[in-house]
Amino acid sequence: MVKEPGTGNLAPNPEPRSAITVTALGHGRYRVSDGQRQRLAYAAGPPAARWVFLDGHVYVIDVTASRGSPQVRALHDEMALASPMPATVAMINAKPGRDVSQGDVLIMLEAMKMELPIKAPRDGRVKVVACAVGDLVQPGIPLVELE
Amino acid sequence: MVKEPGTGNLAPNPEPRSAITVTALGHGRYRVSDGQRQRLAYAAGPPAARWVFLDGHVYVIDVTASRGSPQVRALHDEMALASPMPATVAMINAKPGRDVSQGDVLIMLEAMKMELPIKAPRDGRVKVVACAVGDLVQPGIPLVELE
Amino acid sequence: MFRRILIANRGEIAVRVIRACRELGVESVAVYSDVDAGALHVSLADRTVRIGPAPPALSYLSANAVLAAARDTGAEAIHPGYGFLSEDHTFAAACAVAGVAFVGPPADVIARMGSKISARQLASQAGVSVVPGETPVDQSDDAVAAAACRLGLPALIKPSEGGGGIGIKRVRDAASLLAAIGQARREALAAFGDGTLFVERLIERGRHVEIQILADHHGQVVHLFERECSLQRRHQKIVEETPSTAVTPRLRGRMGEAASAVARAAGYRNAGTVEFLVEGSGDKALFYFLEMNTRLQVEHPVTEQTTGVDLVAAQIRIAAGEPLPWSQAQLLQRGHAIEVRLYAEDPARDDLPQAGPLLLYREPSMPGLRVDAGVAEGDEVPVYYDPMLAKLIAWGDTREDARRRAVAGLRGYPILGVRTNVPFLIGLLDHPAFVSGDIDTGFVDAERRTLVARLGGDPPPDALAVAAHAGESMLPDAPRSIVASDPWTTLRGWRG
Amino acid sequence: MFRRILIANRGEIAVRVIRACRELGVESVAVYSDVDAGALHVSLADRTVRIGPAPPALSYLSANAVLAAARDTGAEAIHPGYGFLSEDHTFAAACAVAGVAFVGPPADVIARMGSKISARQLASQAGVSVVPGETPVDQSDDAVAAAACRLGLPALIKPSEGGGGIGIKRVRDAASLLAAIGQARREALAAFGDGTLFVERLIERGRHVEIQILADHHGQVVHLFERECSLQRRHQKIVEETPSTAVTPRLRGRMGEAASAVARAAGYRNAGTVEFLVEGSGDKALFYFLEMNTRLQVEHPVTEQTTGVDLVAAQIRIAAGEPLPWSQAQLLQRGHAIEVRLYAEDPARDDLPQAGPLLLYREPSMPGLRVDAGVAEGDEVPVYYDPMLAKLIAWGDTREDARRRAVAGLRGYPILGVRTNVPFLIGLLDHPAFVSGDIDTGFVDAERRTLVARLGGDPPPDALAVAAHAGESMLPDAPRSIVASDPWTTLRGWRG
Repeated sequence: MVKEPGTGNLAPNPEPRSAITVTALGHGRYRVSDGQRQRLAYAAGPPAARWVFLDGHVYVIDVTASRGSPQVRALHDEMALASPMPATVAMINAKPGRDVSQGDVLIMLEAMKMELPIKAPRDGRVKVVACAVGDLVQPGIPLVELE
Repeated sequence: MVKEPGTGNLAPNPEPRSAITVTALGHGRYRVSDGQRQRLAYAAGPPAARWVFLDGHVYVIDVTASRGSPQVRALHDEMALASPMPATVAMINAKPGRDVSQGDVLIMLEAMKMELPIKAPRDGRVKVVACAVGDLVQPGIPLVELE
Repeated sequence: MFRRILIANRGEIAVRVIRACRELGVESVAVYSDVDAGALHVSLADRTVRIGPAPPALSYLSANAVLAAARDTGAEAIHPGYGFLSEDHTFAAACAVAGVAFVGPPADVIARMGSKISARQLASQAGVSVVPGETPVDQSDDAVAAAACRLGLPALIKPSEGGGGIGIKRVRDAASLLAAIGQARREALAAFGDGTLFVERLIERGRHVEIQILADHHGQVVHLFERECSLQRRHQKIVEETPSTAVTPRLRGRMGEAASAVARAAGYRNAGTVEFLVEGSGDKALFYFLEMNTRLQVEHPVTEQTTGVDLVAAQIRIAAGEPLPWSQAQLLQRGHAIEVRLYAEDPARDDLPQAGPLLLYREPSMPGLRVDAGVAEGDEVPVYYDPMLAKLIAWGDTREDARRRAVAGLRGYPILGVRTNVPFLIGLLDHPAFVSGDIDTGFVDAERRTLVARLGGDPPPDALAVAAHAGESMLPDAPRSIVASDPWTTLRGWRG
Repeated sequence: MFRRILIANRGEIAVRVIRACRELGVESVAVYSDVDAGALHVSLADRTVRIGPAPPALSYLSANAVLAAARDTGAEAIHPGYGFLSEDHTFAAACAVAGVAFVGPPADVIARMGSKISARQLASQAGVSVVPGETPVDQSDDAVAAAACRLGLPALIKPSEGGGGIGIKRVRDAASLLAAIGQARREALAAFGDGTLFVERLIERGRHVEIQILADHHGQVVHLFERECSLQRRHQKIVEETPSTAVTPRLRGRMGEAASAVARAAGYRNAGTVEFLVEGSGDKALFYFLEMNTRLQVEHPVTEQTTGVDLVAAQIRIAAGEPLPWSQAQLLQRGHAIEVRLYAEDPARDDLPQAGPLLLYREPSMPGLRVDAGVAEGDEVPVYYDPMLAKLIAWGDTREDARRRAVAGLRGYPILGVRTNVPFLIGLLDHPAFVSGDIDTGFVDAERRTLVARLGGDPPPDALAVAAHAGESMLPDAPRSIVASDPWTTLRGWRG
């Protein structure tokens, strides 16, 4: 997703010296500079899900993809449709082929004595439902796939 | 210097369960337990000069040697007879073959605008003097060797 | 003073108590479940005892396992922290039988204050107002609904036993009453094994203000002023501060006296907190007794930072029979303190608790900042327990100084590997309403959508550049000398 | 308020000022020499400027390089920290010419207080006693010796210019007088380029107590009580605390007034410290003006922790023209604070400064503890600068609480790769004389042998076991999951 140096410049500052410079400081610390101001950043994790901390915000970025935003979104999608922890499937509202709107509860999980709704992260059509009521599901594995 | 498990027991507590147990906690942290009480320890550095922090004390231990204490002492010797930093040799009081007493100033260095005396760490006889007045010496390299 | 104390808890509060023990020259005994064998509190204690498998009921909630551990290690006292066994009066009683000091009030006081009904009665008898409410004798859904209508809507439906915000429902109209009652009852049953419900008048734009109490075994009771805990999401506190922007000196005096009166009426001992709901503002504001928490609060550090009193050390000294060393007149508030709770949770997904590895975890360190944490880099956040990782407490000469310091602290608090509420907390502390101090218990839920919306969005170019660079240079534990010679990598931009 | 401030320093004090800037919403500009390109203060600042090679004279002491950096980055003010250019009146004057605010007093005040002669004159005129002493007009060795004999032995011989304990010699008998004068002159020449010597009566068992001052540009001067700095090794402070165990409330009032009088007489602005030597104890103790430090002190945090005042923020606000927000009556001391200075040095070898890599460096974090550090794990401690790595500041309700907390902090502060004085400091804080508060400026040097003796000895079995185990299991950056499954290794002992 990051092109070779010199192939373009979409950085916010239009001056030629506004290229972003990153310096590894060791132990997951990085210095990011636009030639004027600098900030500290932190990164960890595998290329397909690299975690970055910058100025109080956290991003999970797939750097294996050749292009930027779609991969980031797809990753968000997947994360949204998986359980964050081991849980039991209490109810399934999703059916393959059915249209759903952003915010619709697709699956209701139960864990830690609480109901955990898995909601549609965007409008779309259900492609696959990958669990059944009563299943013990593991974290990170998508339970529903949207088209 | 550490024997195979089961070959002896010189730990302070005479009970059979007083063997020392060390658990690596990651990132240089270790838990040391005598079966009853435990403490946190930290270690870093190469085998020939492994630094250990335990309860506010610091030890530098050579674990490549097959026996304990002499190697530890020898290492202290060497460190005592080296400059702790880049410095200039201002004066040499040591001569090969001459007897010295603990605390004798063998070499006077100058660094950071201060005089740094290199003193005999123990009674002994000077074997080698490895510097000359005016030399710029580097840290960690012994300037005098005792027999 | 005790020779050895067992800490019947985990996480940041176990770490906090272990450190207090060390400073007092008391040996600490940590207990742990199987998943916590490598946890920070286990590393820091002088002795450790495994008490069971991961599920709390089999370990941290097992009175038998904890008491056996105390017996086996010769612990003379047990500090329960908060949560788990801390408000279980049967456990306090069992400690007394076993001859181990319980660092908290006597069992009968815990029992009396643990029931909302008897606690409210006691407060009323001590001359302190309570929020209109009742536990209907007839617990059928219809009867509970009728009771709510009698008190007048809006109302709160909540489990008669319990805490932590679990099962509390806010009802504004009669149409949603029955559904709320059903849901509250199911959650109460699941969480506390008791579906008895309590209905209460909902005070709109009320503020949750609590008073810290200390009482020794020699008849002295002091209060340590208030904590403002109005910033809650679904009835769980996330930001606490002191002093409260809603409390005038006169109101503070009245509330402190009311809290002391409740503690005296209860025969209270050790540290406790009297929770009030404040309606209105100024010297004449009304305040209602809500409940008394018979243990240390999560948010105790803001009181420590402004009064200079070490509440955990005070708890231990009181339990050892020492008298309080200060009179009420000697206790003073200085400056302002704000605590934020850092949770492993995803604010973008209704605060779903998160579990996973702390790939990177670095605490900020700066003057005026305190971090009480229960985790270290490399730890695995388990799914079995409360997902609070740490608390960040900022002190400042003024509220704005403390607020800015808290924001600066959060901006320098990287936690990677699990989602946390750090970005959400920054947005909250920077919200104009928080900056002005104009908050109430409904604020977070009302502003949630706005605050969460700001968290979304694509990574900025800087973040993408770091991610890409990390991919090229992330040697395992690269020594600094290699890193320092690493040529600066220039990324000149990319296409969307 | 300024938009951007340049910090003309490095290490912990640069980090401290950068953090204060961030909290005030001011942009920070760090300057650095070549060896400091990867230093902590450079990482934390908003902007950075290289100002030269490693030797201080070519970088941090180069007024031209610093002023050029300020001009290039548009910095509106320069904070000099302590050391380096902080007490160079020509630099303060150059800042004024360049139109950049100097965060400190006016150049002429620095010049006047920088000379021991004129500072003593000013103090005397303000009605404050000074220690009998003089700078002999005839600076021949014999004349200086004669002056010392006139004052009466024991005496102190010290450079007329300078500080940091460099070149100060204590002379007890006439026989050693000439040797001491020669050594002091050589060291004064080498360090300050000026061999002029000052002789002073040596007050035996005197205590070094200093008073913190703040003065704004609107005529208000306040003092922030005392700091006890008697624990010095060869005239360099290593432990500081407040309140002083030697200062009674009445003495404190007298000393505070004297310090304020000196500041007023000097036309002082910004933060400064008036140093006194205290002879005797109780309300009637005598105190003598020693000198005034026209900058922030290393030990300023103990004042911050007990008064609640952020001295660095106050400095910046004063420099920006803001009035002091407190009157003298509003300033109060609370509790007790102790600071220890952590040096890369070898206590077993006359405190020789050490340089090298910080193979492992972990700061303790616990309530009541503050760490002001200038380094991070993996950093290389360079040979060019003061070897102070960090300061640990413990606050407690009582002196004993603070002392225990400081010891607990040091026991949890592992620094590996270079020798430090951490073990020495623990021994010092645990020394019965320190515990009882019975200390004077000669204490450390008198007890050095005993304290150092305790540091020696062979490693205990536990340390050997850790060293051996580390050898077997130290995978590069081993992930926690592997470590957690690492079977416990049992070492059953060894032969000596």
